Amino acid sequence: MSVRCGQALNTALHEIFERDERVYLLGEDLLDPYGGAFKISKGLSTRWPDRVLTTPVSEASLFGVSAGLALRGYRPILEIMFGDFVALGLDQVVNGIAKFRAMFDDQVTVPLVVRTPMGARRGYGPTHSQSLEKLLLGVPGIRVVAPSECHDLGAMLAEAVADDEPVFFVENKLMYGRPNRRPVDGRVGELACVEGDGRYPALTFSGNDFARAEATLVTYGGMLPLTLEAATRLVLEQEVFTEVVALGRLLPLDLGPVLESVARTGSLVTVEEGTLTGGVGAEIAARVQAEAWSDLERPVARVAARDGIVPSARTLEDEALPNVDDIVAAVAALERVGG
Amino acid sequence: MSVRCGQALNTALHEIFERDERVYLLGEDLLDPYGGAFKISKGLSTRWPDRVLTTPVSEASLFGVSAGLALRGYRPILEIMFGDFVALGLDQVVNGIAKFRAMFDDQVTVPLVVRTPMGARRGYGPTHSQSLEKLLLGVPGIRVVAPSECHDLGAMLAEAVADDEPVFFVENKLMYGRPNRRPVDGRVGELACVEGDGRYPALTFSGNDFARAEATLVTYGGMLPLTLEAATRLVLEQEVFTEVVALGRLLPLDLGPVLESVARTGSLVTVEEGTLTGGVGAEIAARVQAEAWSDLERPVARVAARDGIVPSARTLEDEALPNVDDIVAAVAALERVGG
Amino acid sequence: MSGPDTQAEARRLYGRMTLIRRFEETLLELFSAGKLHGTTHTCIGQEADAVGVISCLEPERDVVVSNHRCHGHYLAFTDDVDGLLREVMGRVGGVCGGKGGSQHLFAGNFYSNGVLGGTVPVAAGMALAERERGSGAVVTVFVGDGTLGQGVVYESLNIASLWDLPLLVVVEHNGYAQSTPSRLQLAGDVEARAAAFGVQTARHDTTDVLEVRAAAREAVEHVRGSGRPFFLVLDTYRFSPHSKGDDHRAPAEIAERRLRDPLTVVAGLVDDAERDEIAASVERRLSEAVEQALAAPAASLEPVAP
Amino acid sequence: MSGPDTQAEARRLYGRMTLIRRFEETLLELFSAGKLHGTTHTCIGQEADAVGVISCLEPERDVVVSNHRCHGHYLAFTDDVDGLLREVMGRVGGVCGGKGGSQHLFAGNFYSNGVLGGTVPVAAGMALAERERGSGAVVTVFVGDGTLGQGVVYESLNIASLWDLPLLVVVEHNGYAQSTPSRLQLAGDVEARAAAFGVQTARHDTTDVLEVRAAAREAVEHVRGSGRPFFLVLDTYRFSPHSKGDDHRAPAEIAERRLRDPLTVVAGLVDDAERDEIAASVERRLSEAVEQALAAPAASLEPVAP
Ligand SMILES: Cc1ncc(C[n+]2csc(CCOP(=O)(O)OP(=O)(O)O)c2C)c(N)n1
Ligand SMILES: Cc1ncc(C[n+]2csc(CCOP(=O)(O)OP(=O)(O)O)c2C)c(N)n1
Ligand SMILES: [Mg+2]
Ligand SMILES: [Mg+2]
Repeated sequence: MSVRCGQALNTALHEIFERDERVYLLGEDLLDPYGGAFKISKGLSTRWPDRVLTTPVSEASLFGVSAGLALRGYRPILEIMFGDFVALGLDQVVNGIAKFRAMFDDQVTVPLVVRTPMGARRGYGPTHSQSLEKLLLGVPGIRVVAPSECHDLGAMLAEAVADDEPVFFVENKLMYGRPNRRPVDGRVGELACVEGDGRYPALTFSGNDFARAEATLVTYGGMLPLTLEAATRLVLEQEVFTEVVALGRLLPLDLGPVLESVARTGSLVTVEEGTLTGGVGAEIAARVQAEAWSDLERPVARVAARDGIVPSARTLEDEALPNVDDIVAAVAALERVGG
Repeated sequence: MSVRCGQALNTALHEIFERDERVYLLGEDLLDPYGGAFKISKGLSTRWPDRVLTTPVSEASLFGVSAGLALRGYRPILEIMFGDFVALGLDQVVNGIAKFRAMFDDQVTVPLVVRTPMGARRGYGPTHSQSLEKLLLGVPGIRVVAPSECHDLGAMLAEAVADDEPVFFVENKLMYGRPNRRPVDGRVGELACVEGDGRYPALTFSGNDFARAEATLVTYGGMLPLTLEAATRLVLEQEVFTEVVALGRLLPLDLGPVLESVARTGSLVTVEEGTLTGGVGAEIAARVQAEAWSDLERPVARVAARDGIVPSARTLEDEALPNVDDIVAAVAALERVGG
Repeated sequence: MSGPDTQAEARRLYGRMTLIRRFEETLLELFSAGKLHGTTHTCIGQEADAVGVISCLEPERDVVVSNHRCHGHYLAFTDDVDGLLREVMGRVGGVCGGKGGSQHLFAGNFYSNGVLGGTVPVAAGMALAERERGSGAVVTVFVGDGTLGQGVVYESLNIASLWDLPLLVVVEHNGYAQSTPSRLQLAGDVEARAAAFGVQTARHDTTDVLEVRAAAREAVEHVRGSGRPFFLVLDTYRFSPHSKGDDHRAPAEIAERRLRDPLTVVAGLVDDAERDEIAASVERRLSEAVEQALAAPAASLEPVAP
Repeated sequence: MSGPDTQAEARRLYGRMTLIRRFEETLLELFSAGKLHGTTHTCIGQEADAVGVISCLEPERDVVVSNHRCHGHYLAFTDDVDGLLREVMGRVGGVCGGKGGSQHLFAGNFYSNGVLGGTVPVAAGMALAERERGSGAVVTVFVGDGTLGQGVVYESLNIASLWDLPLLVVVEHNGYAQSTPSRLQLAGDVEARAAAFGVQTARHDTTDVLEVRAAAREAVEHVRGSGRPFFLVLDTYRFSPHSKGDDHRAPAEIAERRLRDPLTVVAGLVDDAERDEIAASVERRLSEAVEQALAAPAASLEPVAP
């Protein structure tokens, strides 16, 4: 039985701390026994009391403090308790962290990692449930990494810490409690799974060993299990095979695996939990239609949250967010356009 | 001779202040004789000393203060001196202003206007030259309006102030000094110009009275004059006719005029000054390929700034930003794909 | 300090505090029973703040802006048990239709938001609105000690002082931000942080609702009279966990603070019969509310017939 | 206060101030002549701050973080006339290759950024790095009085105090933020704003570089010795406009402050011959630098042979 994703991240943090004494952790409520609001930082403050700094509730400043540490040779990890609070630090990100290296003519680097949980489905309401990574895609000079439960979470976190660029490491609240389902012998359960090369690789899944499929679904993070479930349902209910790509990195966006899959399937559906407009799917769709025009048999379709808040009541939250039915419906609707 | 855009905005502010005493202006350095860093607020503090509040340098708080005023029945206009500093207020925007109406179940409105100049080409360097409106597209619950020099600036600003939703009114630094070239008898200079209906209308330009054109160029704000110049050069140098759409509102995005034009031309190029990835063009491309798939003869192409900083030195700034040549080249390149 | 007026008052305030206490205990029970979803932050132990301060306000005119720990403020200000319970439970009839949930409430002159600090400038803007309108209203914003970590609080104190805004900032200083004790998040002196901006301050270490009320009355009178801001620090303690579980504070520390439970402190002014009567009526009210809420349909986007 | 050591020192400091003054006057001339593009903020009148404070620092070890008005700090710290001039002019050889321009400088242990306030937490983080490394370095961040409007300054003071960071915050209080006088942007007491966080403070109303130096030495020693932050307020005045034009301050006010020009104040300690020599050498240096900069190619993305 695989470990849970939260546990995998926690273990990775311990290993990273052991390996590199330039690594520091900053954030709210980090000290043991609490170990961070989602417990991902448990045990670190006990083992490395000097390198784990529990902070005041001062997100804007914490982004700057982390940047200062990074500019002077350390490798800080900043834990932002809820991804929604990244908004408090965006001046530091947009006008500092993302620019220092370029505007100081490549003479400095800012190797910091911001770890933060995004996502909804826990009834936390409009200000604690967003998927704001979409806003970060428009900020050149940073990396945005967003592992799914099938990614090698520990390796990716270690890669982020070793990265010389500032990295947003976007976690997902529900993922923490789910098993880290790594491919074994090229399979995750029934599915064939191909992992890309290099850092922050994408994963490509197929239910029929990459025999003919009718569409590619591209997603990331917490939407992967829903997308895989939709893919399974499409097979069982409609005998429609799809390929599913789970991106590892959203910025810079490497669409290689998506383009390869689209070359096979001719159709693409993007799936994300954040709101539709200005989302990750928009950039993917814009690129894929430009780069794979002749492969596409129909327009790229997007599945995302309704443009609006994530309401608190479960029934309303469910209505606002994309679910398995929505994905299945989007694939089914492909038949009806283009081709 | 038409008035300059800066003057038109200033006149409009005076009229708006005269008409509605719920309108207040907040921002830095607003008092006469200074009248705001770009002078758009000149004369207001003399005429309405109690309704013009020059503020400390506290952008984050000012967004909140404006929201409070708006929630309690006033119609504040917040002048943010440089669009880059919007980043300081994004918590207020994302987690408050954009959500209050929806999360309080439609029982309140937040009728505030944020006026701010975006854009480069003045050598102000990386932190004073950005086009950050792209980040706002991903925030449901606000409107983003971005007039060009051919729009009815006064009317649009008045519409923004009368709007019950929070509006970002994105101005452009270079536009302030240029004439407000309104269509007269359906023409702007040599070009036919059709203005849409309703609030924040789009403008559609044609160099051959909407006879056959080979591509649609969609842009907004400060890129309109460059796009029109490119369109002219395409006619003169290559006998290629295009239609140019200048959007009035970026969020919610109404692509009606773009889709109509694409139905005629079969091709679309998006043009914006901000950086490419996660830009306005991404959302436009994603929608247009979905909604006008059968009209499109080739993929939507995007012209935008290089993903990176806007450097300070003029030569470097020029290299980073999209210019007339880039637009011409993008249209010329259309020939080579799809079709 | 214990004439008949004070006693009647004490009874009223005690009743309000009891309602809040039992409301929140009920919420925690519903959570444990799996009948609630989402999150909640109870103010169990801090009820004297909400009740004492808000008893000095005029709900028709004054404005309250609250934070994540807002149930007590909301009930003290509106007495709307059903609207709040259904909101937290995500049922039809919730005061924000289930959109906001526990942390994002609006009704009349009451607003809350769950992101810390950002409420303070919003309250300052509301105070500006009320000043301009000449309503004489006081805008009260409740924050916790941890929220003093947010810079926007100081930006707003500066603005409130510069512009003479009728803003009352109440700091409920319960010694913790989530799991983090004050000494790890607050340097220097809390009152001095506001005084530095020329804002009048006071600090009271009390869980006696009558003392809170007296302190708040002075503060409210100062704001209403001078039109200037006031910064009122109330030292208090929460007995319950930060949210639903996960409390690592020393049991002895909690036990010691329970000796100053606001319900016990003021109980001497309420006689046994009254106390029983209050308890009974609160239980009745809550059990009816819960029963009806559980029977109500889940919140829905479709408008509901009134 | 005027032994031979002091005189030698005064000469050195006077020379540095003269260089900064003439450098910036030259920039304004180049702007007027259309040979410069972009923006600039000169510190003409404030040179004693940059020179006095930075004379107490060790450039190999200590770190300086500056703001939009950074030329004086940069020159005092690095003496790099060519790198700065070419940077501002967008020529090959600019210290940031023309990418940063006037407000965004980096060299060695010097950093600046043009967005107000955000520099302070970055400096705090650097101070944390230096503390952890045990370098004994002091990180000095220069801000203006207007920047005290930014909440992140207070967040960072709190953190610096809580965590014992070797951070020196120097407030150059020139009475204005752009066009706005202090009374419209600062309520209460400036020193108290830092003292409230348990940060040691001092304030000096002087344009005498030797006095600034003495005050800074105390501050730097405090930071280096105790490892704790210090908040040093220096009252000063800028003679030049905020940026390039648009100065609406009363000419009489400026004239009065010119009587306290830091170059005049300290001039008594430098004899005429020395003054002439300094002036001549500064002019030589600057005119060569300008000539070479004007002859240099425009900045380019292509790497340039060294
Ligand atoms: C900006 C922001 N950061 C972090 C949080 C998460 N959070 C919720 S409550 C809390 C502690 C707040 O402490 P305090 O202000 O003292 O209020 P208390 O909970 O003690 O009533 C934190 C950190 C938040 N809601 N908003
Ligand atoms: C966050 C932010 N807001 C506004 C500005 C525009 N601006 C540049 S300098 C300045 C005034 C700063 O005043 P002060 O801090 O006193 O420094 P001084 O210019 O007097 O040296 C302003 C408002 C900015 N650069 N950054
Ligand atoms: Mg607290
Ligand atoms: Mg100043």
